[in-house]
Amino acid sequence: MTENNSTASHISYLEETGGRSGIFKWILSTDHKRIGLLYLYSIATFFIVGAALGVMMRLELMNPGQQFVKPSTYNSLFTLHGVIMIFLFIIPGIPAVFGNFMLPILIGAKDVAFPRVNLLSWYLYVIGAIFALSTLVFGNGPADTGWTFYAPYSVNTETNVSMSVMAAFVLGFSSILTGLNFIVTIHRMRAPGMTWFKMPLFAWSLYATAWIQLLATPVIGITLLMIFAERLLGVGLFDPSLGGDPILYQHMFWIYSHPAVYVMVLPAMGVISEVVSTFSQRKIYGYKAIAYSSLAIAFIGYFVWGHHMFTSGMSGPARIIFSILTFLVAIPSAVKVFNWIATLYGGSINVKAPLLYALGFIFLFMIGGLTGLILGALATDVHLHDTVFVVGHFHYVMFGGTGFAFMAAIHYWFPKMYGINYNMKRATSAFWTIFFGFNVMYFPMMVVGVMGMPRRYFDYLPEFHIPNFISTIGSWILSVGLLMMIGNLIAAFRKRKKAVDNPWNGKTLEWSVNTPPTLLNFDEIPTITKGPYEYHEQ
Amino acid sequence: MFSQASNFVEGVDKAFLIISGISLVFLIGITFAMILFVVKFNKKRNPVAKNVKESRSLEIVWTVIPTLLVLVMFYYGWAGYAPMRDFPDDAIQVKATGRMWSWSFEYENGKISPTLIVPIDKAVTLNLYSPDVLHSLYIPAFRIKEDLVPGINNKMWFEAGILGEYDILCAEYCGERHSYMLSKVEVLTQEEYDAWYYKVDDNTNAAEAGLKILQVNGCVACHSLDGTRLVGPSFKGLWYSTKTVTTGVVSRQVTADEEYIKESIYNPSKDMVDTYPKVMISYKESINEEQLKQINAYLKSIEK
Amino acid sequence: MSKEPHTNHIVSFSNQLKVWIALLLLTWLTVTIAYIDFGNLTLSIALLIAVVKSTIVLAYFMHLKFDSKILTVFLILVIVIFAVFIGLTFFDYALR
Amino acid sequence: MSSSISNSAITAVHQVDEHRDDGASKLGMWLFLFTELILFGGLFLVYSIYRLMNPEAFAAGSSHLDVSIGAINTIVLITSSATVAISITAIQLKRKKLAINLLLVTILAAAIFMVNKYFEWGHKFELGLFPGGDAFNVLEGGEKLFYVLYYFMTGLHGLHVIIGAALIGWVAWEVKVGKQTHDNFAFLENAGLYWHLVDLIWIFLFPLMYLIA
Repeated sequence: MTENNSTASHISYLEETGGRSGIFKWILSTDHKRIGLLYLYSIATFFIVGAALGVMMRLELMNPGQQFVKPSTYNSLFTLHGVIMIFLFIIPGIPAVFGNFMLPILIGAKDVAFPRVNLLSWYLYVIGAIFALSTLVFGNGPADTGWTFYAPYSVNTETNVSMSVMAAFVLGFSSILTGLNFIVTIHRMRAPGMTWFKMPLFAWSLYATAWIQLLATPVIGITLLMIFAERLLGVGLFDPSLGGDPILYQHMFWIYSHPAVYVMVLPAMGVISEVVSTFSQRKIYGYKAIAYSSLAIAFIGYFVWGHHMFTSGMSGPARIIFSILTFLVAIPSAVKVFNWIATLYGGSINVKAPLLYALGFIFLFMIGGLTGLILGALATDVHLHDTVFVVGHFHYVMFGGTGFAFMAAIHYWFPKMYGINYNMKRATSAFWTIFFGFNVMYFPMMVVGVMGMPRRYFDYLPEFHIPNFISTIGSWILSVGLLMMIGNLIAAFRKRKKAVDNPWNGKTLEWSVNTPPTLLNFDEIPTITKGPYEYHEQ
Repeated sequence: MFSQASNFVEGVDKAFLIISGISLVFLIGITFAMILFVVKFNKKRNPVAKNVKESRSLEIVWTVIPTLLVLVMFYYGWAGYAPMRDFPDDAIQVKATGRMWSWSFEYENGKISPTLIVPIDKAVTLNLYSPDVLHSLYIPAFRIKEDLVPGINNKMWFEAGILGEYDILCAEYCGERHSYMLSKVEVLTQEEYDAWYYKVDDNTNAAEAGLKILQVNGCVACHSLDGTRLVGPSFKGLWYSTKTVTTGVVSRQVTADEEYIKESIYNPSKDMVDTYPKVMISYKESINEEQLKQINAYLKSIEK
Repeated sequence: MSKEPHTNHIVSFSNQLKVWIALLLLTWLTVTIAYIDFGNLTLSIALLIAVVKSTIVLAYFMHLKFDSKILTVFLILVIVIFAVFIGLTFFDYALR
Repeated sequence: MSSSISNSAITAVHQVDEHRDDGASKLGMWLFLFTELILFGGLFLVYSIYRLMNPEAFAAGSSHLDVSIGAINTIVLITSSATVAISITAIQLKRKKLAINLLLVTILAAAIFMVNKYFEWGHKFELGLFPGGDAFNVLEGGEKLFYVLYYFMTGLHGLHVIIGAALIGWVAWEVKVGKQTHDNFAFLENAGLYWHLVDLIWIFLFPLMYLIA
């Protein structure tokens, strides 16, 4: 791979062992790119595990009545599915993999500000993951509370909730350190001339995300610590029989977990901005509007947590305030969508897999966002809260949104990261299978939710059968699509078709460095004079 | 155009239609534009990208219009919701208890029923009570839902408009048999309702009365009557059977006699049969000594 | 690199001692006042003194007064967000 | 900043830049302190809500705490904060010996604080005022919450005191062996920031726990 560049002396980060061999050149490396790949492999593994659990749940729900697992097993299944997908896949997902890999290159730096802290955060991630999975073996089985760990059930149940909340606690710490690292990196390590408004939008979105990670995560940390103490020492902070208030737990939980939704989706929006611009060969439309809307979403995201609690017994005025704030947070997201569409206008659009995933993102995220409006309105939320509709909405935003952005990102940056190309035709057909399967799987959930089927149901009334059945079929199609995609990417390593430095004719800095990048990314730190998307200068 | 099953259906469904209508227009419009641009400005047709000038006014327009639209949506959401919180004074008061994993409804005259029985066109307020964990009383046909939070006195109300039976479901995850925590609302005419409400229960047959107590207290949600194993041991064949229980850490043999059954109801986690989960709460508040006797009579009647 | 939040400002010994004495005086004040009954204001006064004390610690001991302003801006952001947490939660509890 | 990746076999282009950026480490430290503030902030949120719901019970609970121990501990912590701050002045003025002594005084203060805490908690435990204890079990809900929060908040704070003291000890050693000098004292400064945070939190804990009776 060294000789694919004009200067043969460039040694890519993949060949740079740092004097270590075997696995040590990975798990002891503080190179942000290797750490990004460490995250990629671990996150992909947990995604597959989580998806398998999801498929099992769909199998159980295919027909009414008990299919193949016990109710208690099913309850552990959806809890584990939630914990894995939320804490091990979607929250770290894009920032830890692509943020780590690309952020320093995008702003013209050699590495993040604290490389060793960066490696530490990966270790914390692994420890958290081990905690989460150890519940399969230790204690009375995995938690059966749902990923929300609502008190007082989470305090009373006999399953191993303590270990699961400790897992989430450690993972929160990992997330905080990543965010901290990114903020300092962006403040201190930008190349000369790389002013704030010359930064690519992905960097902007990571910056906004990092602030949420930093300032929201400690709240869940302390909340879960309280649950832990309550279970271990019987101190009763949320247990009503000891004077506590379960609704306060919900406040605390959502003070973190709503902003966390933006931790999941903001970096995804950053990826989409990059991909849409590159594949339209156009300067992104409304650069500043998108940059500011990232910050706006991050900030208003702290104000809306109460919309998860409209039926919890919260005071009437609080419900109204939270509803109206929820509608306001929709606006910056809408502005982003309009800007992406406007970027396509007049472009020279190269329809390749990354763009397909990005357009898929826009479509599915819109459905997710618009169904979010239905849930944000008080009257309709009373009906739909805690039904399968919410599950459908959530998966449209998180899987259709962030999941698709993740796949867009991997297809976009794969040649740069590994210096090899994947098969574009297969990537395209995998996309269509995933897109089709996704809608077959999740749209019926909206329907059955409107019909009134509550979520977290092991069994259901006969009238809910048909949508559930279709949804299960969809889960198979989706699984096939995902396997096609993963298989195609793995096959690229066998074929080893060399990639050029700038396959998509992108203008951001990562396309100007070697493929794959060298250890220090740049021979010499560049001096930046142009904006990130200057396609129209000639 | 809207169902009249309850007085809230119209407000909720109207909000739903308006919000999803506006949303659909946007979804279709944007998707159409997206596809159109991808086709029209395809690399093959348009090899060189145009440098489109950004328009400040366009940015303002597409910020302001969604803002106005979401405020409209908020308004309809609020309008459909406000009456739900506007409790009438003359409503029938019912205490709705949700526990792992059954419902019961207690009326002002002390009558208790496992289903919710209400007269048509009459306001009913449900005072929600949970002795254990969170539940949520959900009647999809009426478009209403409110959580039962232990320690907090939530309530909800409605006025049913069509005779018939509707599902009650638990919408807040509450453990193993969450999805089986079901009941019904029965909407009756005023006459039928009165007849039911004022009917004095015949308690001459102790065993029958015992069965009724087991039903209204939701015992049968976990303890089957036919020998099937649910969450707890079945009632069938329980009477004077021998059980191995663990008290603290000590294991011992007991006979399921009157004393043991009383202890199991009042202080369930003390002597546990090992193979069952420790989930039952004490029923000391809701089952008195007299009722215990009736329960015993019933258990005796299904001895074998 | 961009602007330096790190300064080599030296706070003199005598100033440090003054700050220390001020903090001790405020501690004495807060304890003394606690025994006077101001009704509902008692807690507010105690918190007000705590805010003054912490501002002094932040400004002098933690050098915020001499460091780059960006740190102060961030700190204010953190306080605002924390105030949002408290404020919106009180919207629920105070109005139930 | 690429830390210590060794790459002897490689061309000069890959030579690691041993650039030191004290500003970055200070910013990083502050960001970390923000997370600590929010962490305790969550507890203060719980405290304020439960106090709003049970004002009398909280006052009653508070009246059983010993104000003099709280006040002494406040003075101890403020003094230790001052000694850390002064030690930075000392090292800037190249008075190494003084800096080390001041840091040792800080650690001593931390020890005094923890000993006080030990007696305070120990006394409560003797009275059975701990979750599950006899005197605790007969309390009404609100007062139970007060004690639980008291243990939880002061306990977590105590943990921070221990960590902070360990950190100060490490710094003192670095000063002694000459790793922290008058023009390179970022670690001392950051450890000091952490210690001031411990003080800062106590400044709020003290009135909220001891003085609201």
